[in-house]
Amino acid sequence: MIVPMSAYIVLSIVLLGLGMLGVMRRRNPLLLLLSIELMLNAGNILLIGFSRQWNDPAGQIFALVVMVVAAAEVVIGLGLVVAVFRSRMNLDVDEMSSMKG
Amino acid sequence: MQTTLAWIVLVLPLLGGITLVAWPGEPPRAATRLIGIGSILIAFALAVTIFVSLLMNAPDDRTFTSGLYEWISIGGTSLDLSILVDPLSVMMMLIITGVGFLIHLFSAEYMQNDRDYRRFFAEMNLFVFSMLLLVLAGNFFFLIVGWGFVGLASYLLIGFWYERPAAVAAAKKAFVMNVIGDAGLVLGVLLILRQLGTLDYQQAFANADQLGANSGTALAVCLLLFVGAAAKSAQIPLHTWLPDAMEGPTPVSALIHAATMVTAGVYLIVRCHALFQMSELAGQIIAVIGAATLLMAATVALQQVDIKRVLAWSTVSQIGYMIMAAGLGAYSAAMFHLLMHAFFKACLFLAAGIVIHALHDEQSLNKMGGLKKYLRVAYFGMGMGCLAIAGFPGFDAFFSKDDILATSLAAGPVGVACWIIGVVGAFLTALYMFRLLFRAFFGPEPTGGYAHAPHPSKWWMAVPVIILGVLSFVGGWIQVPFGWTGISDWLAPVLADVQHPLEATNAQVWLTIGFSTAAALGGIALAWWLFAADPQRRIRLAAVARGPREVMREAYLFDEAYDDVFIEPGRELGTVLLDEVEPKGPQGLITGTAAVIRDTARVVSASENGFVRSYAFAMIAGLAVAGVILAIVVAGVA
Amino acid sequence: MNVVVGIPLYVMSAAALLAIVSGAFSLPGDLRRLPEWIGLLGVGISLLTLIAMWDRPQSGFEGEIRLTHMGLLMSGIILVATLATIALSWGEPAGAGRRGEYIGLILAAATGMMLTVTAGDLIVMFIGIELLSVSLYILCAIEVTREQSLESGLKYLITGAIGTATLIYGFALLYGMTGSTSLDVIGERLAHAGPLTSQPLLVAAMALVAVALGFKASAVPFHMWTPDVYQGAPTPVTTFMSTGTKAAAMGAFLLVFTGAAQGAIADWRVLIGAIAAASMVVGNIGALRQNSVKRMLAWSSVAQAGYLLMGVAVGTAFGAEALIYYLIAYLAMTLAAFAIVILREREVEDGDQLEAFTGYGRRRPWAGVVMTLAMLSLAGFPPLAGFIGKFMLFSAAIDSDMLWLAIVGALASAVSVVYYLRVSIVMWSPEPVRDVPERTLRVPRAVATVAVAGGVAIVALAIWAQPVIDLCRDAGASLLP
Amino acid sequence: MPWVSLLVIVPLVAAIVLALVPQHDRMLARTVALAGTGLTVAVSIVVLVLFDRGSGALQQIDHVDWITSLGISWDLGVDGISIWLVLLTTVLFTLGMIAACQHLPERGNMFLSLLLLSEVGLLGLFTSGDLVLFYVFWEFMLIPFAFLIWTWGGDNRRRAGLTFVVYTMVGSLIMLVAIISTALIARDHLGYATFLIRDIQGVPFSGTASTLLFAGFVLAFAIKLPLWPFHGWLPLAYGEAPIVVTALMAALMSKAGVYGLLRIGVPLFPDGANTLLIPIAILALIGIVYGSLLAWRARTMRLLVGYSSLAHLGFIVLGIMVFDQMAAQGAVLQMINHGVVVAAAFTIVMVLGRGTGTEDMGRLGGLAKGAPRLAVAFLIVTMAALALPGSNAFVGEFFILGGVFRQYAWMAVIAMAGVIYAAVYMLRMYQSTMNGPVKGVSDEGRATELRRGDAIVLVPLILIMFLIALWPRVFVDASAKATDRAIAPAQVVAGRPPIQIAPSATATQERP
Repeated sequence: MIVPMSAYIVLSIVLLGLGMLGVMRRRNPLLLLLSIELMLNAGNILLIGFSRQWNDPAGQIFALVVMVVAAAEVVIGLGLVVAVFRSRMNLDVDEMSSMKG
Repeated sequence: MQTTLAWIVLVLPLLGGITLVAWPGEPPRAATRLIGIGSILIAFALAVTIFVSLLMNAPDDRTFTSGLYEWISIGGTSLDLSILVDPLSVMMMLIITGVGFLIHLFSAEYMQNDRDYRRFFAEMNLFVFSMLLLVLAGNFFFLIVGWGFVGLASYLLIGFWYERPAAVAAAKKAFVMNVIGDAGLVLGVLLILRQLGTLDYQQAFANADQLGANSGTALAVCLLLFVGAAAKSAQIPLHTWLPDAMEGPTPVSALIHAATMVTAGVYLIVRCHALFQMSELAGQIIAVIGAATLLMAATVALQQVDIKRVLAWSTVSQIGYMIMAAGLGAYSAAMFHLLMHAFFKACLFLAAGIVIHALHDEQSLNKMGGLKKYLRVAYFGMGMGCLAIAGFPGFDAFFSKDDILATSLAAGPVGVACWIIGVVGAFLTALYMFRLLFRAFFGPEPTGGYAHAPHPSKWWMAVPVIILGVLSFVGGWIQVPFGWTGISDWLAPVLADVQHPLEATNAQVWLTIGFSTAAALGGIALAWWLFAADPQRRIRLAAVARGPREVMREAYLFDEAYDDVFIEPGRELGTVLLDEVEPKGPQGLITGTAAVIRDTARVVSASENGFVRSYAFAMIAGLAVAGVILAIVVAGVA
Repeated sequence: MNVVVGIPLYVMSAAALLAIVSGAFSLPGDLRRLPEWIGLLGVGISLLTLIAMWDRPQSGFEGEIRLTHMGLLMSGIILVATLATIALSWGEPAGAGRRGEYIGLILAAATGMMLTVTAGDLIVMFIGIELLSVSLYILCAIEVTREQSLESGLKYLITGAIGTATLIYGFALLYGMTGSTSLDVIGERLAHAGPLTSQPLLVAAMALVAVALGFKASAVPFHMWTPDVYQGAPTPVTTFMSTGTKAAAMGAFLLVFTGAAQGAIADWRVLIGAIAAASMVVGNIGALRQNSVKRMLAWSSVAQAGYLLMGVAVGTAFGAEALIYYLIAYLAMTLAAFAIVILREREVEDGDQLEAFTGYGRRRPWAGVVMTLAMLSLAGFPPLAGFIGKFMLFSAAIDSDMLWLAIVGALASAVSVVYYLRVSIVMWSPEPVRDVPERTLRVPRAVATVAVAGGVAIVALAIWAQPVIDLCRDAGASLLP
Repeated sequence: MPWVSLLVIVPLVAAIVLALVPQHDRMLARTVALAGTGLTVAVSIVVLVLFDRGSGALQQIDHVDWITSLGISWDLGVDGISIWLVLLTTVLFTLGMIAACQHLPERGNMFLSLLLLSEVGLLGLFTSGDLVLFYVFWEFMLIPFAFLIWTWGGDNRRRAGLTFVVYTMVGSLIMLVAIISTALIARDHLGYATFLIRDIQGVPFSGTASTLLFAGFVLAFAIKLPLWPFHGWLPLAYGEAPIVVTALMAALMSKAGVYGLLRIGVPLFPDGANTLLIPIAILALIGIVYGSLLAWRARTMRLLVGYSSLAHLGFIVLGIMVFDQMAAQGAVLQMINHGVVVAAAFTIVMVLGRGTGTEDMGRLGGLAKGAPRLAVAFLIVTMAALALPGSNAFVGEFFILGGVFRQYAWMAVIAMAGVIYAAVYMLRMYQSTMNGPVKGVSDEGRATELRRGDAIVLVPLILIMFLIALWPRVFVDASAKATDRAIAPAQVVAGRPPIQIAPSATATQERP
């Protein structure tokens, strides 16, 4: 079965939209990170889809790179969450608003 | 030669003044007198020399101009610092230095007890210089300069006693009124510059017909120049400063506000007759204003109690005659009266000065009476002056005023109207002057007598009064109807270009002599009946026509009207601008913009709320907006 | 395959690794600053290689990395920023105990920045951007014991990750619409793509890329992380972000828009112009109410991003030239300003607050002069470097018929005068200095050196502007064939 | 020698040296400051001596390329208009420096240094032949003035300084945009990038472009002047600045706007200038009346003089904008006059304020008694300020009005109101302080009497007034050619007939 390109695009847009909603609505940093993962993977789906459409490996390479980056970001993110949790015992990003204005 | 001398005449008083100002420390009074009076005396002597040397020239060779250096060259116009020596300016020069010298002499004693002796003479010298500059100026620009300087000197001298609020206010009023006149004069000159392309007298007068006879331009030029003349010569509606100017020391009043400066307007019209005769209507307007002024001032003078104010209003009235004559085109008559007026009015003021000095600065007629036995010189001066100004046959104004009135009769319907007013004015003149004389010198002493017996003056003060008193009689004989015409002859070269010289017929002259003599004698007689025959009579008649007399005493409420119409609204407007418009307008522009920016800054800061979700939202919303902008542009490009 | 082209990058990466490794050992007193020295050495060598390559611009790895004049010059700017950052970190309490990681991460971020501005391919550019981002996330939060530092790091991470996702998505669409990740090829295809009305995905791609890069550059409305992160991060890191990251983001903008998307210039210039205008206005207004100089400088950096983006919006070589000159000037001004803030922070508590600077100019006149110069230059007063830069940017805008942008910039600059000058006024105010610096040590020499060098550069870049402009002109020219 | 460049360099060097002088060594600071300004006067005199009156173009040009790729250069020179402004600047700054040195505030070396920097800005501005350089100096002078206000000003100094700077900046930055646009249009016409005024002059701008560019420039000039209604910063800045600074701002900084109008605005954009002639003239006229009324009601002497400045500058703008040779030359003369007179007026205010501790007229009176010398000087200054015929200011005013009257009589008539009001408000200032019963002081005002230190400042100013009054030709002749050149294009556009210089009327007649 050949999945049409439009399907990839629609799926990725849906994922991207879900991710966007998530980052706007969620206050738990872990769920925020998850939402971001969704957005990144929306991009990945698009990349791989286009890679297939153009029959060009660059897109897949790109997707691999993105995965690595995503992993790195999550690692740092989790590390920071842990550090914050240690000092505050709270997992609400809205609490992190000591600086504003 | 004459011009060189004229330059020296011009500069001498200035040098005297500067020397006095620059004198380190306080100069001795003798030195002050020497410098102050000496410079004027020398100037007078030189002026006489010029006069004599001009007399020796043929009549058509009595006009000289002299440029010292090219003063400016700007925008197509070049101007020398130049003077014009001709019979007219020489005549004025003689009056200024001659009468000026006598008054300086008088002041030497009059001001003896003032602590600012030096300042007085310095300022008087500055005045003489300014006045000479005014009359000698060879072009309109320096005429204006002299005009302005004279105003300054007048300001300084009116406000000489600067601790007195009244003097300060009077000085300011005089200055501002004169600046209004200056503005008119400047505009008139600028109009001449615009139409004729020159500021030089000779060129302007020679090309006067380019203004167009009886054109609107000519009318505008004349009326604008007249605004200047009216301010300086205290004509309606710019006359209100002159009575107040009496706050200055009496010699100042004599020199500036009687003999010389206030006649500058007459001089201006005569000097510029070539322009004024381009507009018949302007001449008539000026004549009517002069006539109105003379009548108005005469009635006001009737009701004044302050001896100097009587004289001040009389000055306004007399200049009204001159302006009337000048407006009608009787230039030599106007100048004749100007000269005579200088004599008798200076005489009257100086005599009044003796009285005031003797009574320790008392100026009210109510506190005077029976002074003739104390102050013989003053009595002599005042008597001669009164006879002269009233036009008693044989005295100064008899000749000069009749000259004016007779020529007026020859000047058409407007002239006749002026003649009638003039005759009425003559009657009033006699009445108010002799009222002054009788109330001060005759009758009983004021109740309670004088605290200190009035002390007679020393010769410093006496001599000028005597000389001027004599001149008040002798002077008029320079020009006698059916006899000889000294003034007209002298001024003939200047007035040679008058297109329609006014010549009174014999009948008109006789008619005038008859009526004016009758008016003068009638006035004197009425004054005698009212004020001298029975001192109680005027008190019994106090209730007669109280209302009109009150209006006259208040000088027809011009001051109040000006306050209400011009000054107060202006002050109000200024305050409103300062307190309302300024903070809301030009500064409101700033504070308003600042407020908008401040509010925006508050909004921006508030949006930066510290919540990371909001930041994410902003990014995503921004993304949407970016997409929309891009889509719109793309659609537009394609 | 030309591998020479990577030498500056190799050096930097090696230095980064070495620094991290050296930090793993507890070194004796004399070698305490080994990581810093490694960093300085690495940056120095890298800089020298860049200089050596100036006359031989080249590309390598099949065009994936391109050291054109632009790449060289932008890399140079980044390296100078790195050099200054290391100097400013000298004795900085933030990384105490973690000197190796601290310096190593700075070097890694610098490598990422260089990679970004020398990229010839979307993937390389993405790697560069991510390398710099990830390093900076950690650097922001490196003071794990200070809550604000953590908050700053986490905020940056979350918003940054959204930015990354946007970028990926944009790049993916770009790739999908053109079939290549090579900037050259993309440029060619875009030039022949015909009207974009029929290709909504390409429009979306451009919007997404503009937003993602705008995020890195702190442009409005993707700027909102900037004040919080700048304020919370250790000040040398803030300095590094506002200079290095800005340079990298601008380089990416130039490569993608002015360079690759040149063919569609009429389509995107209004968008970039609008972002620039919004940044100038909002940034300058936002800065008005700040009491922390650091936070004020953060808002100012938002505004400065707007000025810089004018150079992108015009889409010409002259625009790029102006942008790069301004970037150099901006580097000097920002370094000078932050150096003074760091100086004050080490002397007193809350040294970044405006009140802390009251009368400081009288205590340390040289610092006052440097700060005043920096503020005047940032505000665009002639004859300082910032003025020349703004002048060129305005010229570029007007020359490309974007007069409105120049006028917005002009008016926004007038507003900016208020807060920039407020710092100077406070510094020279006759009131007594609140916290007397007696209690602190002598002036840290490295920080002072950066401050003075910045101050001198602000003046020198204006007086001897022509040689620098020549460099920028070469760089701008290399962007467009 | 590059004398004109030295005009800028000498005070700059002096300013830097001053900044390095130790704070406690006030004597050294004074010496350096006075030497710096004095040397600048000497340089300006050399420039004057070398000045060629026969030419209306910029001369003694020092040209060094600065940013060739953009067409920006260091290009300084003088023409007939700037030569007098340069001289006025150097002289007034020397006098200002003398005044400042006598009552040196705390941190005097910085005060003097900033004064010198502002002199650098003004001198550079008046000699710039390059638009960008003009802008550079235009902004350069702003900063020292602002800092002088901020550091040594009155209670409201922060707001005053900030308002002043930001307001001015709005205009300046718009002008910068206009400068760039001008040069870009000129580049298309000339084929090369340049900001040299002499190169750009003659470039035909289209009507709309000309109008817009002129408007862009004029906004900056109008704010700096200030022209009504852009004077919102004036009361604050003039009121809060140290009096020496106020005097220099009023006397010199305001001339920057006029100078720009005459040197750049009108000659470069004759079409635009002609289009905006009437609107600007109306603003000037409103300014004359408005400024006069405000001066009449102002509460302090400082603001009185400040607002009177608004009116006087209205005259000058009017003189330039009617494109009449006489008016323009009069306006140039009036620039010098106003500079001298306003400086003298503020000096008087300074002396009075120092002697009595107040600048509020209502609280003073009768000081002439204890201070007769001051009264004389004050009177002379008052008369010059109200343009008494015969005073230096009258010369300028008369010929401005003469030219204006020639072109638009109604404007001259309205402007006359300003002449009359000037008498009212200046006399108010003089009389309320010097005349009447003694008030506000315990010693009849002897403390306010002119001392030698004040006289050193005031007497030269008065001498200059007399010099101009007696011999204005020297000043007008030198500037006439340059002025004519500046307004000639606009005259052509406005359809003014060329005016021939008539020979002196009495030149051939008898001279003593």
